[in-house]
Amino acid sequence: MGIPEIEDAGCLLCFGYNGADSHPIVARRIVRGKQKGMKIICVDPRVTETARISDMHLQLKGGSNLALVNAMANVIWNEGLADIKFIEEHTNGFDEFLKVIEKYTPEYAETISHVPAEEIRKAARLYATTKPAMILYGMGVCQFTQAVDVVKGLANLALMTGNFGGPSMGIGPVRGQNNVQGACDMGALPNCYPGYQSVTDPEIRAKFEKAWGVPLSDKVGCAITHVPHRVLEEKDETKRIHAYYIFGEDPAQSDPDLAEIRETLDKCDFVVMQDIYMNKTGLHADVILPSTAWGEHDGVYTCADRGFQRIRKVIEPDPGLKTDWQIIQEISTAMGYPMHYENTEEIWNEMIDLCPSFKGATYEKMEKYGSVQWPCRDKSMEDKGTPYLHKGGKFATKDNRGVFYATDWHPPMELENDEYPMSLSTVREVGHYSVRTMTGNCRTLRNLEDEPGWVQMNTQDCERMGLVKGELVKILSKRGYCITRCLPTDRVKPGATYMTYQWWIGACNELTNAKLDPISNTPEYKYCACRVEKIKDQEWAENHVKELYDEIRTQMGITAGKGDH
Amino acid sequence: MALKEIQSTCAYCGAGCQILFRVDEAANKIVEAVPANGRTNAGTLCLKGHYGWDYLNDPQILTKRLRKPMIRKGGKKSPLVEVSWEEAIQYVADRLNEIKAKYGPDAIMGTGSARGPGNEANYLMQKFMRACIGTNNVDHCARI
Amino acid sequence: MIVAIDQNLCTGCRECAEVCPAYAIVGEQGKPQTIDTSRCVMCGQCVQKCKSYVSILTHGKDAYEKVKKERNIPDCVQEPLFAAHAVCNIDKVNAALADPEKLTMVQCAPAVRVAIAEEFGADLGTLAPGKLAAALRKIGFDRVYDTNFPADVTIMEEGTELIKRVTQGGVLPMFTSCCPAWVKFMENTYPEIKDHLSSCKSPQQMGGAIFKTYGAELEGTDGSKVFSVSVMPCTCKEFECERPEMKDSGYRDVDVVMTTRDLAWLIKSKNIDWDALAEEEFDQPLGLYTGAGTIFGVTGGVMEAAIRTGYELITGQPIPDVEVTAVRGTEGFRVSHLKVGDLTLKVGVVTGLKNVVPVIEAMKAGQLDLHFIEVMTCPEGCVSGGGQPKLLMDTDRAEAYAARRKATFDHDKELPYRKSHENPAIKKIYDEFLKEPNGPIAHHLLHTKYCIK
Amino acid sequence: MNYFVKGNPDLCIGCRTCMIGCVVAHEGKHIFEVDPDSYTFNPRLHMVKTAKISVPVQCKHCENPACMAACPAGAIQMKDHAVIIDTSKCMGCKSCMDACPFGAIDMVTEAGKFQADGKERVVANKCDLCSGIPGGPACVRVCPTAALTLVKEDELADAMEKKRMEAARNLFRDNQE
Amino acid sequence: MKKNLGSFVVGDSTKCTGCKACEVACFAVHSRQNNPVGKTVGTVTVPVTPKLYLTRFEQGCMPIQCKHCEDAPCLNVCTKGAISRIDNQVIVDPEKCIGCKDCMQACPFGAIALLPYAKDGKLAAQAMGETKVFASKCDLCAGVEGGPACVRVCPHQALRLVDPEAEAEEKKIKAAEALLMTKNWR
Repeated sequence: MGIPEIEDAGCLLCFGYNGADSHPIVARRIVRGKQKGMKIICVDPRVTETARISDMHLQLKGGSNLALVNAMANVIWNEGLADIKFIEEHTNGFDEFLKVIEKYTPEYAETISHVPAEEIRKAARLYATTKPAMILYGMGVCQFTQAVDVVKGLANLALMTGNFGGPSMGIGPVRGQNNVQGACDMGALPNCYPGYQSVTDPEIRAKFEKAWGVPLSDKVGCAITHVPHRVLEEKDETKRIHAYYIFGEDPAQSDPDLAEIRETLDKCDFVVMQDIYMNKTGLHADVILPSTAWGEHDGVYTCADRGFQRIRKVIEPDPGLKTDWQIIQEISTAMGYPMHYENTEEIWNEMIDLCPSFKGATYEKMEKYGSVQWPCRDKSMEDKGTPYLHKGGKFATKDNRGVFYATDWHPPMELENDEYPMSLSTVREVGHYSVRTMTGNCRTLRNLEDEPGWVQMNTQDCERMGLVKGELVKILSKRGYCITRCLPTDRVKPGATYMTYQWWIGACNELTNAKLDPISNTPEYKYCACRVEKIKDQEWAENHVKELYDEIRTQMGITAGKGDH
Repeated sequence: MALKEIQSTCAYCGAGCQILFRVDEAANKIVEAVPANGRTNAGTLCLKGHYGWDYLNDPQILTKRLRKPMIRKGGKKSPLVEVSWEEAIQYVADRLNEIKAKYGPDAIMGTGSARGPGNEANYLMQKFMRACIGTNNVDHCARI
Repeated sequence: MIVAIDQNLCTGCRECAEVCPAYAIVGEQGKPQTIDTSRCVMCGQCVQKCKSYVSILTHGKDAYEKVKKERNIPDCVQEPLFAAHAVCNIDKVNAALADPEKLTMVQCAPAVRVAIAEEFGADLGTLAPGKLAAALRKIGFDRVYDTNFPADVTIMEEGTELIKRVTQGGVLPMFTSCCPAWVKFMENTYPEIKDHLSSCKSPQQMGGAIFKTYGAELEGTDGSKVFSVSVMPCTCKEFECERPEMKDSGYRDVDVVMTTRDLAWLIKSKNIDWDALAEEEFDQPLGLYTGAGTIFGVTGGVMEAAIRTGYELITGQPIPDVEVTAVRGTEGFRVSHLKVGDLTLKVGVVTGLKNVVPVIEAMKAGQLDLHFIEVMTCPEGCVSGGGQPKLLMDTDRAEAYAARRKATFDHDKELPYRKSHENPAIKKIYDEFLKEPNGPIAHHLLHTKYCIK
Repeated sequence: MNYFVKGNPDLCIGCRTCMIGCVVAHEGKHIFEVDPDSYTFNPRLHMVKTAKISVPVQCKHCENPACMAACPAGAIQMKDHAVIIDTSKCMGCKSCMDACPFGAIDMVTEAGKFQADGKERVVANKCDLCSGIPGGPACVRVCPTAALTLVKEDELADAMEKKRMEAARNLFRDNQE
Repeated sequence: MKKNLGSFVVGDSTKCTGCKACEVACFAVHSRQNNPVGKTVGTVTVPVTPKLYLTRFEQGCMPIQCKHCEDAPCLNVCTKGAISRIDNQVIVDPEKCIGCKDCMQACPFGAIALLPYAKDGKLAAQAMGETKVFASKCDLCAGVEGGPACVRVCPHQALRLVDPEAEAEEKKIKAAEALLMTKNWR
């Protein structure tokens, strides 16, 4: 489904997704939907903006997603609210699914999620009986070790209520980075070529070998989150990662367990960083290649609802810079695999011809229609793309039937304990993007929020610890610590803490756990155990933060003294 | 002063908002960003869309804009030294070839970028990793 | 007037009216207030409260010296002066001290020794009987006696009176009579209950009567030569000594009263360095006192002292615990039942004059079953008296009272004798002079009548 | 009547675009080119977030402003349907801040203006309804969810009239029954 | 949050009776800082010099004192540098003050008075034996334990210590809650 359709849903199940902070313009659709009478069920451990205007807010305990999802399915089935016709005509695996969800009674889920059983029932009824019903989910689902299971669990809800194949229904992941969808579309994935074509499928591989003129590996590659392991712990020299070409990313800030990442970068024989700004990763790189930034080059992004849209050069870049594709092209050529593209459109045209689902999405169409949502299979101007998937209950499986998958809930990998009695989850800061190399260099966004960021804590916890708003606190996990400011708020539950991840000093990824979802390889950013400590000498702490900031900025090539904080 | 208007897609989240930039071409500077009537944003922008472009003016707040290729010529922990593009490209190519020769293509990992570079650069990166290096070791930070 | 409000200084805030137990302060809010002398009991709590000081800004540069002169305050004094104030009799004391014909005898109330050091910068509630005696001697008093001694006499007299009333069917309950403001209040407001008051004079007046009789005898002279001065924490004591009937020694029992604050001024005016004073003893025998006499300074003290002696007089046995904590405390009205042999003695303690009204009303309604009631006008007894050192900040009041109370009890603990009847000087005066409690001599000199018009 | 900008907590998503919009409108677009420390970031409205609400709070441009009455310097005046502070007259005494019942006034440093002891001047800061800025209140213009409205005399009067009519109709219906 | 603004004390004429307990307390705590003043009146040897001033006006009375202005006219006007901002509060150094009265004229509240300066229990003298005077104004009881004495001693809570930032924050929340109630104004 598309972003504009959100506001026309009858019911929105907003699950682990805080649009107001991550995608304000998507949140706008939710607000508009509410004004139009859309029912909102918000599942989030915090009182988010969506929760605030929701009809039902299930303020679950962090790490209990799957239990709640399964319980909703349990209620829908047991109360006879399932769309049996849709299940019979369009899906497989329902009976196996029922066996798993049988034990997830609302009462059982209540013990795990701390959401009252009756609330779960009401939510399930509201979702199942209001049409069309849409599900949006975000990192509150994905950044758990049980991420894929929960996504499938949400899909189960949509399948069993027949909420697929029409406008304003289905399930929608709202991705974090602007072009995650694009990077995936383009095959920046260890298991897929562009257009989600499997590297292990010999037919497909043959197609790409032919197009690219070289034999290709049939082995699924290494996931980015496995890199530390493959550098630090791999004993076999031939299997170890020896070179790391990092392009437009800052793992030394964005990845979990930063201490481990720094060690990885230092132990890796050769690290190339290609970026626009000096960043934390650059401190460990052997080579730094400067590229043009957004606003200085052309191209295409894919937005969260599969819409291809043009980006354009707005200003002329510094003449000393090259675009990313030019740099890659030159290295490739120098390594003996020549590439000679003149512009992005040439690259694009090569790509779409290799990807059936993208084939019709030409630059011409993007210019004309603004946005083309894939699948767009035909280059004729009549094929304007696909606003929503699975039309008519047809799924992208061999028999066109949707599949139920159910899994049992398990707790997060690291739970609160005596030493670290609170939980920590990472969240977004609305005014900053990713590791903030861009937004942190934007004057007014920097003015609005700056180092060392905030830790959101329940007001009762703060009172108990004698903490007031703005006070600097030390926050620790068994992997590390950082300093940040305390933000007492009644939007979060006692015992839980929330931090945004873009700060250098309040760097919550010093604390986070690098345990991964076994399928998506996503780290468990949303749950680890931590402890908050009061800092007695606030004056010292303020100076310390200032010194640290100046020190890091100096490392980043900025003369100290600029940018008050 | 005539301002040139250029529309582009916002780089700050998956909402894909359309922004109309007013540019002072002579000064090569953005003057302002106004919401355009995109499919998803319908003439609205959030704070990042409205005000998230002035890093292009390199205000020297947080980090230095990279303008020259740099190499740690003395190995790890040695200072970065500015070099020419030719030298940088050749150096990277040589080192990668050397590692590939010594340990095989799977000893090299590359990333795509879910951020500013765009789809074409991602396509080229994975093509480079797969066709030039010969590995499927390519991934990106989708999960953050 | 013993207690007065300066019309030029009063801002009309009426804070004093809040603390006046007799509703004697009249006037419009924001206008200078006056004291209705027909109601005033001269307790001096208004003096303690008033913060309307002579100000350079409001009253001009010369106002301060003018006010000081008007009030007969020694020149050397530079402390703030306030609208509500008490009479200062230092000039009369100085005149007597200068008169070679006069034998000056001074007595000090128990509460003076726990407060006066404060006026010289010591901590609140510093206990200083030794320095007090030394200072008085240095000022030139011929005999430095102590009100604590007549307080012990009071216990002998009042205790005996109580036992008589209880055992022989007298008017009960009996009220103490040592607080002159309470006596004045009773006479003003409840003359019908006058027979409930003990006929005993206050310790000050007993002291004065003894000084001019027995005291004079000890010196081989007669009462006409004796000039009797008392130093009191109380502004009303001046009124008491001026009562026309208080002349049973044949002379005015007490000639002049100074408050604790007046004494501090006098010490300063004599250039006596308080800090340098070595501790000295009070003169014998009329300065020998017990812990019982000492605790007269706090609320419940008279009651406790009376029980210490009364218990032994009734039962013939030593009291099991000399510290009768049941009657201690600072609440406005406290009731205790005490086993004294076969008798259950029911006693009450009132502190803060406003609290006596419901007690009297209950008694008049026949709803009060008590034998003996102590009444003190000031908030926590004499340690909080109207003539005590005045606090600059009322927020220190609770601390000051608590410290002075504690010092009083500490002093009680450290004294060799803690029961009035065990005081050797008491035994001596009854042997040599008074003969027996409530006997004819005692009755003549030490007892009085109320509501004499 | 003075106009005012009113936030609707049902529409607000707490993103604070309005706060930056306010600063940019008042400081001028040149702030994107100058030294980042040469201007001050002083939004004239502030986001309030509790479990129940997200909404920016700003001056209500009272008809009988307590701030104006409290100002000893005559620095607060009514002009163009707004209550406006003349910061050149302000001496930062905080009387207005104390007087305002909405917390709509804060004290901010003025970049580049100094006191005798070398510290930057600190003056009162509050919404001026973008007085003199083309297009009217910037917060209203930039809000992505249209959560802010500029309320003028007519709108308020119309709304009240509509409500009175509705009340009258209801009473009429009651009377008939 | 680190405080950025100076706090101040304000009086409430609806509660004030004009008793001057605030003035006496103010004098008491401050005179202790360089004079041997104890807790009782008798320990005082110097004139009462308060830093706030009980003021009568047509409708009543209340103490008036310094607002600790952020762009303080008194500080700006002082040529001797005798007025400075310490920990957000505007403070006069009596040793540096020469009594030029400029600050008194600059202050729009009348919060400053010319009063004798006493030290070590005596009035400080200057050349020709004249008493030294200085600009006496509220310093918010800097260095005094327990905070402003005037607030503590007022028998009617007619004085309030204002932390303007904290109060504004609270008021903002109330104002936001009001918006919740008026959201359907149309």
